[in-house]
Amino acid sequence: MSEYLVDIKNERLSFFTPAGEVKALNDVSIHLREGEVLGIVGESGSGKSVTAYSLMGLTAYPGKLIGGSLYFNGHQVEEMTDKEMRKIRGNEISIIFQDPMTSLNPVYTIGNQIMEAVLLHTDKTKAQARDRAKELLELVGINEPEKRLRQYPHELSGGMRQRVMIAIALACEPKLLIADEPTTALDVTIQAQILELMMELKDKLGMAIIMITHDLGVVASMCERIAVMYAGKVIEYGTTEDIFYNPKHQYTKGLIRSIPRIDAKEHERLIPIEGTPVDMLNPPKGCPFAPRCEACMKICLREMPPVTNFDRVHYTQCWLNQKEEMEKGAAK
Amino acid sequence: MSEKQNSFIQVEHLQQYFPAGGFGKNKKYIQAVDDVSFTIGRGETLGLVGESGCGKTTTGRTLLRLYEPTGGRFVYDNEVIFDVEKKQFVDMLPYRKRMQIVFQDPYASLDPRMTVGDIVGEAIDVHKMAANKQERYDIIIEMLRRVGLNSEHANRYPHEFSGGQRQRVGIARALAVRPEFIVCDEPISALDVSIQAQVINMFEDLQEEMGLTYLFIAHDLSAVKHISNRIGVMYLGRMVELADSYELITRPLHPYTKSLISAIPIADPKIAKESKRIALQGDVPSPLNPPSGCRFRTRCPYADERCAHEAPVWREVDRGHFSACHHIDRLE
Amino acid sequence: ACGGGNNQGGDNSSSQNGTEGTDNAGGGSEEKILSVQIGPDPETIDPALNSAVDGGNMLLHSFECLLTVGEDGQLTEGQAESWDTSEDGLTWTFHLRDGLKWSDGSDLTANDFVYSWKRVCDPEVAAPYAETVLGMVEGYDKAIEGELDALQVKAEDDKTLVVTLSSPCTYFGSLAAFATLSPVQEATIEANGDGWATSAETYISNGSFYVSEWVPGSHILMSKNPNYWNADAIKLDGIKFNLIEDANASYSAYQTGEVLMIKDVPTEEIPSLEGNDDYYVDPIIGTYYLSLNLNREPFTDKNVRKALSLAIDRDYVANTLMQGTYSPASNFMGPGWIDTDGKEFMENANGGQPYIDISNHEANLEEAKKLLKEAGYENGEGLPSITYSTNDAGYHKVVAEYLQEAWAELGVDLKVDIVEWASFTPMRRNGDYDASRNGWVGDYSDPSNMLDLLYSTNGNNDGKFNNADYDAAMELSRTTLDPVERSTALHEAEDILMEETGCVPVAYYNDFWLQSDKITGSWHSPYGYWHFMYADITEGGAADAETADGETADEESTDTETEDEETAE
Amino acid sequence: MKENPVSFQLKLNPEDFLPATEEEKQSQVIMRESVSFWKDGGRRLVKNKVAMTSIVVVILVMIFSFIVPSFYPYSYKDQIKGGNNLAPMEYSADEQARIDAGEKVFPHVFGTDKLGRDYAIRVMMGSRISLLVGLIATGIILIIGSAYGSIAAFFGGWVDLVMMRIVDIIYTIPDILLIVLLSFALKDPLSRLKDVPGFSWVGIVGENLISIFVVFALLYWVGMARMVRSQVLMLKESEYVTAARALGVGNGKIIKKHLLTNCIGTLIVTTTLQIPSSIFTESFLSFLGMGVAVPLPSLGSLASDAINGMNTYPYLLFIPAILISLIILSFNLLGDGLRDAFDPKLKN
Amino acid sequence: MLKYIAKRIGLAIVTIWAVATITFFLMNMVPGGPFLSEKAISPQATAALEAKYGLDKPLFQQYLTYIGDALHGDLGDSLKQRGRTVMDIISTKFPVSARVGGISVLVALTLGIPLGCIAALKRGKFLDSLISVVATCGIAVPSFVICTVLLYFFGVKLGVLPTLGIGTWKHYIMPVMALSFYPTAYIMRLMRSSMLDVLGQDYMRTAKAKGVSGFVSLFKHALRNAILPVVTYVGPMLAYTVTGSFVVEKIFTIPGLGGEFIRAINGRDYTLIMGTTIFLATLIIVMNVAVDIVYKIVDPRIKLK
Ligand SMILES: Nc1ncnc2c1ncn2[C@@H]1O[C@H](COP(=O)(O)OP(=O)(O)OP(=O)(O)O)[C@@H](O)[C@H]1O
Ligand SMILES: Nc1ncnc2c1ncn2[C@@H]1O[C@H](COP(=O)(O)OP(=O)(O)OP(=O)(O)O)[C@@H](O)[C@H]1O
Ligand SMILES: [Mg+2]
Ligand SMILES: [Mg+2]
Repeated sequence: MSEYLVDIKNERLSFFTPAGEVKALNDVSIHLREGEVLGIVGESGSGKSVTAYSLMGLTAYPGKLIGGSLYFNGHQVEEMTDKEMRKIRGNEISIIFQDPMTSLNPVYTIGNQIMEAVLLHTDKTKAQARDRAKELLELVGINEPEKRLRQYPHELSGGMRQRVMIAIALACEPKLLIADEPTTALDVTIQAQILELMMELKDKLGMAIIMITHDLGVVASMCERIAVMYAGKVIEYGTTEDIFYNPKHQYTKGLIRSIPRIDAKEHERLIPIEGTPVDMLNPPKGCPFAPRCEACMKICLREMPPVTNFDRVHYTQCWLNQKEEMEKGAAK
Repeated sequence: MSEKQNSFIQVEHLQQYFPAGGFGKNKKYIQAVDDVSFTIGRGETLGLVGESGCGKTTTGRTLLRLYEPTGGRFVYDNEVIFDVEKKQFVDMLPYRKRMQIVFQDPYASLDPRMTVGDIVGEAIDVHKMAANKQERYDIIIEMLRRVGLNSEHANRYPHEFSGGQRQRVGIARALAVRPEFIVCDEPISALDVSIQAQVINMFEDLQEEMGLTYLFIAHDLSAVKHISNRIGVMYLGRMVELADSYELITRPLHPYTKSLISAIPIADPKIAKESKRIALQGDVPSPLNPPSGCRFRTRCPYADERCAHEAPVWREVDRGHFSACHHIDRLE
Repeated sequence: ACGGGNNQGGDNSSSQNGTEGTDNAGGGSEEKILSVQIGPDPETIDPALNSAVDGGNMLLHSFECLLTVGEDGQLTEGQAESWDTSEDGLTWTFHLRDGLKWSDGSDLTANDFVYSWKRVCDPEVAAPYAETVLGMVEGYDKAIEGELDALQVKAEDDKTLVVTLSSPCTYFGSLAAFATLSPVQEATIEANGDGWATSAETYISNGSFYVSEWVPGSHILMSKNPNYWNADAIKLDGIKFNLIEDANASYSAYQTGEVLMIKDVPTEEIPSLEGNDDYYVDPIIGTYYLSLNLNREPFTDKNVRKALSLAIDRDYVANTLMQGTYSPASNFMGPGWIDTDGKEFMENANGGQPYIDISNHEANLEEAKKLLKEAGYENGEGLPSITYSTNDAGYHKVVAEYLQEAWAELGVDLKVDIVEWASFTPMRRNGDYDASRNGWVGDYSDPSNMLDLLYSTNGNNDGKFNNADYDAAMELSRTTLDPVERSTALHEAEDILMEETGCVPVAYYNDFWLQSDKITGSWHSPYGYWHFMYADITEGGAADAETADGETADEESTDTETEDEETAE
Repeated sequence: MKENPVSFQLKLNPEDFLPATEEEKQSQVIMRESVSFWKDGGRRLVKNKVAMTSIVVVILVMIFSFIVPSFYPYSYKDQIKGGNNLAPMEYSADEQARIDAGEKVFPHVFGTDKLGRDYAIRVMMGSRISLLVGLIATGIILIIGSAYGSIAAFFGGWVDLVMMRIVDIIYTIPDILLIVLLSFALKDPLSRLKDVPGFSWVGIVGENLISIFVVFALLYWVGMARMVRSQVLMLKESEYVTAARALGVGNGKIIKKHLLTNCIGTLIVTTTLQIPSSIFTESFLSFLGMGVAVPLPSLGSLASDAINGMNTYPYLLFIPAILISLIILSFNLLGDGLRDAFDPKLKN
Repeated sequence: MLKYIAKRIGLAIVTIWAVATITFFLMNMVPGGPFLSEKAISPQATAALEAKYGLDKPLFQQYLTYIGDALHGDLGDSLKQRGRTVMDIISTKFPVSARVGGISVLVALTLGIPLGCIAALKRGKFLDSLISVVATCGIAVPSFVICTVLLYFFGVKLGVLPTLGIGTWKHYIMPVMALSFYPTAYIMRLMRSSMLDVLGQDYMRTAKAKGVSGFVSLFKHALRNAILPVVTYVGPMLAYTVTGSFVVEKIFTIPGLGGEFIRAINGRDYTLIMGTTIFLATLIIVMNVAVDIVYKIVDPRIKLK
């Protein structure tokens, strides 16, 4: 158990909406060691954010953990008291939220909001916290930090807000940083700067990072492991190389294929994955990706594929691999 | 594609200053957009990239008169939409159907108390595009399908969607009026790659189908390159480079463009780990108090005395390749 | 129940004393201050300006006129030790007591009366009661125009005041006891203007008490006036008039013993108070009546008026609906009015018989139906819908609702229109109504004070009763010097009024109040006044209570205002 | 993964690995039935126990005040002579005699009032009037107040300043004066209006009630207007308003569809809070000569009539007071339920 | 900001003038007059009184005179309370009302806001229901009933509190209770509702993620965002409450301005009506400006124009 900083085992989480149960997470397992960078990629709505939030005990209102267990640093998250949880939040685990526009409190200056995190978890004085806040703003590449500290979120551009969020998350040099699409609002130069900053901190502090993103470029350059999620499931998991060079799941393959490449010829058509994402209220009986899968088989529509391990790290859930195995077995 | 031949969109010396406190002579302004000129031909896509806070959104919104422009001229399909010098401003309502915008912030721009169907339907109602309820419903569903959502999503509320799904709703809303010109304000940054590809393809298809014209704002140069015919690069309220997209990527002239392109994350772990970036030094200056002369000089590795005193002129360096830098010749 | 209640009150009062420090009913060494409630903040306690009954009640304690009304209701000496009238009844001479002093210790002379009375006529002062109290004095007409010295009120010397009347006035003695004619001190008025009567410091008076503290809206504290000629007879050290406006609040204060006497009793509580020793009901000179607009159909028809009048069960109204706080009216002139022979006016009216037999409602109703039939409105058919206007205070709405029901028996469709108080009076006076509530409480006990109301040109003749015979009779009563002739004329007027049903008397006013048996030596007069000047507080034994007065007051005169005004909120 | 899940003990046929057809794939995409906003809200409301209880109470009170009186053996205006101030379930001497004679007499459940009128029926009629006044007047206030407040806030600048100064003026002018003036001014026109063709409803609703509503429409919407303004002031800065403008949505529609719906929480709360004050304002108005015509009671007037006899006849006070509280309570709780039901963010 | 305040002051003056003008003509249009009483006094006396106070002049001239005097700070003499100036009455009565009212508003705020927050936090739980029910009763029971019941219960039955006047702190308890009941309930309801809106916002999640405790996140992060409706309500409510409530003053025999105002209207004491109205208008307008400025302070997104 202590092997991992984060150990999510078979997590099931549902949102009990009046319309029915939204099975947002369906048997998700994720592990992370100290100082490791895990990328979570996947379909929008596949449960990336939900997984991350549940680790911090931030599951939104109708959501309920209905199975599995989550460990952080040896503590079982769902059994921690509110007080214990508070000590960890913002201090040992930090999060950068996806939506910077609404994630900052509109009525407080950003200085106030950054300092709050510092004051909460350290015994710094106000002045020291202020200095730290300035330092953090500089760190995330915001000019004139002194002045920015006194500004309100609505006075900043989207990118600046995102960076403020990052500054808040980094305030206490956490053990684990959950970055939920931290750079979507940033331009590439700043993005690069931020990512570099994260990596630096990782190396310096041994900070582990869960990087949730759509940007496979970011994942490629940063992460050691990648979890690919689809419809509340981790459908493929492996090292970065595994995922990029040896994807086993049809969805992963599609994903890699659909990346626009900068070196592509002019007006080369992108190859998207056709179809619409699953309705999590009525997930299909079988493999959730089946209706969009080009190689869909009859079994895919009936049964959820079992896990196929390729090596100690790399595994996937796809009938095609079973088929191959069976065929291999039959060949034998 | 040559410049004047069919300049459907003609923007000249666009300026947007936001008041930022102070009184009388001391009145301060955020120079969000300053002296930006470009044209877009019918059916063309102009990509607009640049650092966060450089005024991309402001440019887009000012064109749609969501902000009252403080300077410049905008001619749309040979009709003057506004000309600040001549104090000429038209009634926007008929143009609202022709010009649309996809908002950057997918959540904030969706009314939390309207179902997605109604959000999309609103445009249909305003411009009386449906004769009856059924037709209205059909259009809504059609729009949702186009952006990769399905009919059952029509009855859900924005907060029930993931970020990417929300963005698609925003796109569906803009498409619903079947506009000629769409300002796409980072329409894909919140999307996952597979959907990004879908959406980009969709934008392209729509363009082909309906002869749409886009002003496509994004960070992701690889995506922008895919969809745009030409790309404009902005820095701190000014346009610094504008060229054919292939040309821009392969032969960037302006030092900022160069650093941008070098920072593009490559979705290939091997290349990503090897690639070298031109790291920019220093902080992003504030648009409240932009540097004298060339605005980029504070971070430019090639900056010299001249840059501090003299603002570089916007000139056609090459056929269709515009840039504003004192050192272009030297850099080439 | 009474004893228990009182004990409880006593307990509370002592605990209250503990916290408050000063209050009533303390031990021997403590100041004896009587805490009472007779109404809210008076608008003014300037004698010349006052026109309200509660203000009058306070003036009664702070000022003393030439004459006063004693406990027996008879005129007695006040500041004057004697007075006489000339043969022709036109010259009245008052002889002042020796050594009269103001509350500030300065001397009070006949000239002070001259000043005060002329002030009443001063148009600058605009005293509301000027005409009522001095209208018969020679030179009044000129004085009221500003020529004050024309008023024939002269100080012959420091102690003799001579008043010359333009026409004889048999009841001028009563007026000399009327609070408006109290003496006021020139010095303080000249120094402080109208404001003299608004603060304790400048409020110089000559009565048994003087105002020592006035917190507007809270209380007026009066202290014993050591300079008063009869100060030795005063047992209290002070009287605290609690200016409580709300009946429930005053009742609570009474229940806790904070206040020993309250005038405003929540009317709905009366059933549980009736029979208690501390609950008093005493008549005052006034009648609650209905005005019918005689200029409008169908009230032009005497039979209709009479029918409407007879259909009212006055006993039920007064004793059940008004819970005995009123008495059923059989005449227009109720008890308390004094005939020229000194007897009750009522006793001599209609040969001693009531005009309306209130004991037999059934018969009255039959009669009413018959009369209506005679008028051509059998079972109310053909009668237009009638609107009854009233403000919403006291029992007015209850009476209105009763009338709806009672007159429905005649087939009358009665609508009730509730009107805001301040608009009600002008509306009624302008005759913008069909039928309306009305009432009058006398200023002094001469019957003309009330009968004048229906004189054709009287400003208060809201029903616009216009009867030549009636006017003639009233005219005669004013000019004649013969008491018998005057009496006959007045009775004739009432006869005509009742026969014509010029208005519909319903009930006679009473005062009802709660008074602790600790108060002794006070009395209530039919003008609606409580006299506390000679009262005392004794530690609440039942034996002491025996000597408490209150029920036996008869008559005397000062001013009054109909009580509706104060309850009009 | 260290071990294979045991689930892989299925028997697999080779056919299972045949490619699936397009139809088979599509059959997996289940379409959910479409539910409208109102239906959805209604469904949520039904699930809310407190709100449903409130509805039941409201309905019971409605039955009590609108239906029961029509077959109740007493009438709100019949005065029983000799039956004054009866305690609950007490009989007048007359009635007692009739009972003794074997007749059946319906009891006075809540006793009688001073005029000998059965109090139960008066309470019923009183709730009828109070409900009518409370709901309609509040409706008027809601409409005028929210329209006015949102327009002021939305257009901002001088429009806002001037409109809000008008609100200030209405707010500060002594209302009693205006009411008294209106009570005179409206009397005649209303009774005449009744006879004008097309306005016969005036007679049915009652001139008095209409003048009450006129007063509300003129004077008492200002609080609501301020409330709405403050909300709209905040909401109009939202991105979705910009989005709507970009679509060319008209100002009126933006106000109606985006701004007002988004302050629905405040609207519901303010509205439910307005109901009691409308009910009490009615009894205040009746004091100034603008209330319902006697002998019609309202809960407010019943309570204020009873206040002077609180020691002697406490039930005369407490029955209407409790009923008012009950009505208000259920409306408030219902309001909460509605607020939650139609607030998509707060799904329950 | 300065310009804004200057603009508001200018407008305030116009508003007060408008209120004064409308009230002036309104009160003269309403039937009745200061010198009318149930017993008609003689025409001469009425004429003398009217002459004394200038009521015999044409209405418009009276108006000009009044406004002229008022501009010089002279609000005239009370027509009914002879010998007192309107200024006198306001300056002696207002402090009393202001004290009672001010305390009540404080009580209402200190109770209403936390209760509303708690109810929102415990949404749907027992505590929420309890607070809601109690608050609703506070709203549903008219103030005259509350006052009378309080008076009866604490004053008479228990005998622990004095029933009249305003002297020691004990005197304040019942009036303050009576006066603060409704606003407390109102604030609580408003607070609960806007708090529920705010609790669902993303920045609350951010606060939680920072490790901010529930209490701090409620009172620091949520409260400020949720308090605008309360501020809106409290502004004018404060102006009204400090000028006194007629019912409460009447029942507890408090010499305050509220009773004075109603009596002035009922007695058509024209100068006093004008005086108190102008006073109230000034207060309310000041409060409204204050509220708008507080808006700006509370929520920096709001622009004052
Ligand atoms: N509060 C909620 N109520 C109901 N369903 C919810 C709620 N929050 C999330 N969901 C559902 O849970 C699923 C997972 O959502 P999540 O936000 O984790 O997606 P994501 O992978 O982060 O997507 P994106 O990349 O677009 O942010 C989605 O289907 C979403 O609809
Ligand atoms: N309404 C406004 N009032 C004042 N300043 C504004 C406003 N909108 C934008 N700005 C400022 O104008 C500048 C340009 O902002 P804009 O939103 O156009 O940037 P952007 O290029 O879209 O950045 P991003 O990529 O982060 O969205 C920023 O400095 C921002 O702070
Ligand atoms: Mg997400
Ligand atoms: Mg932008």
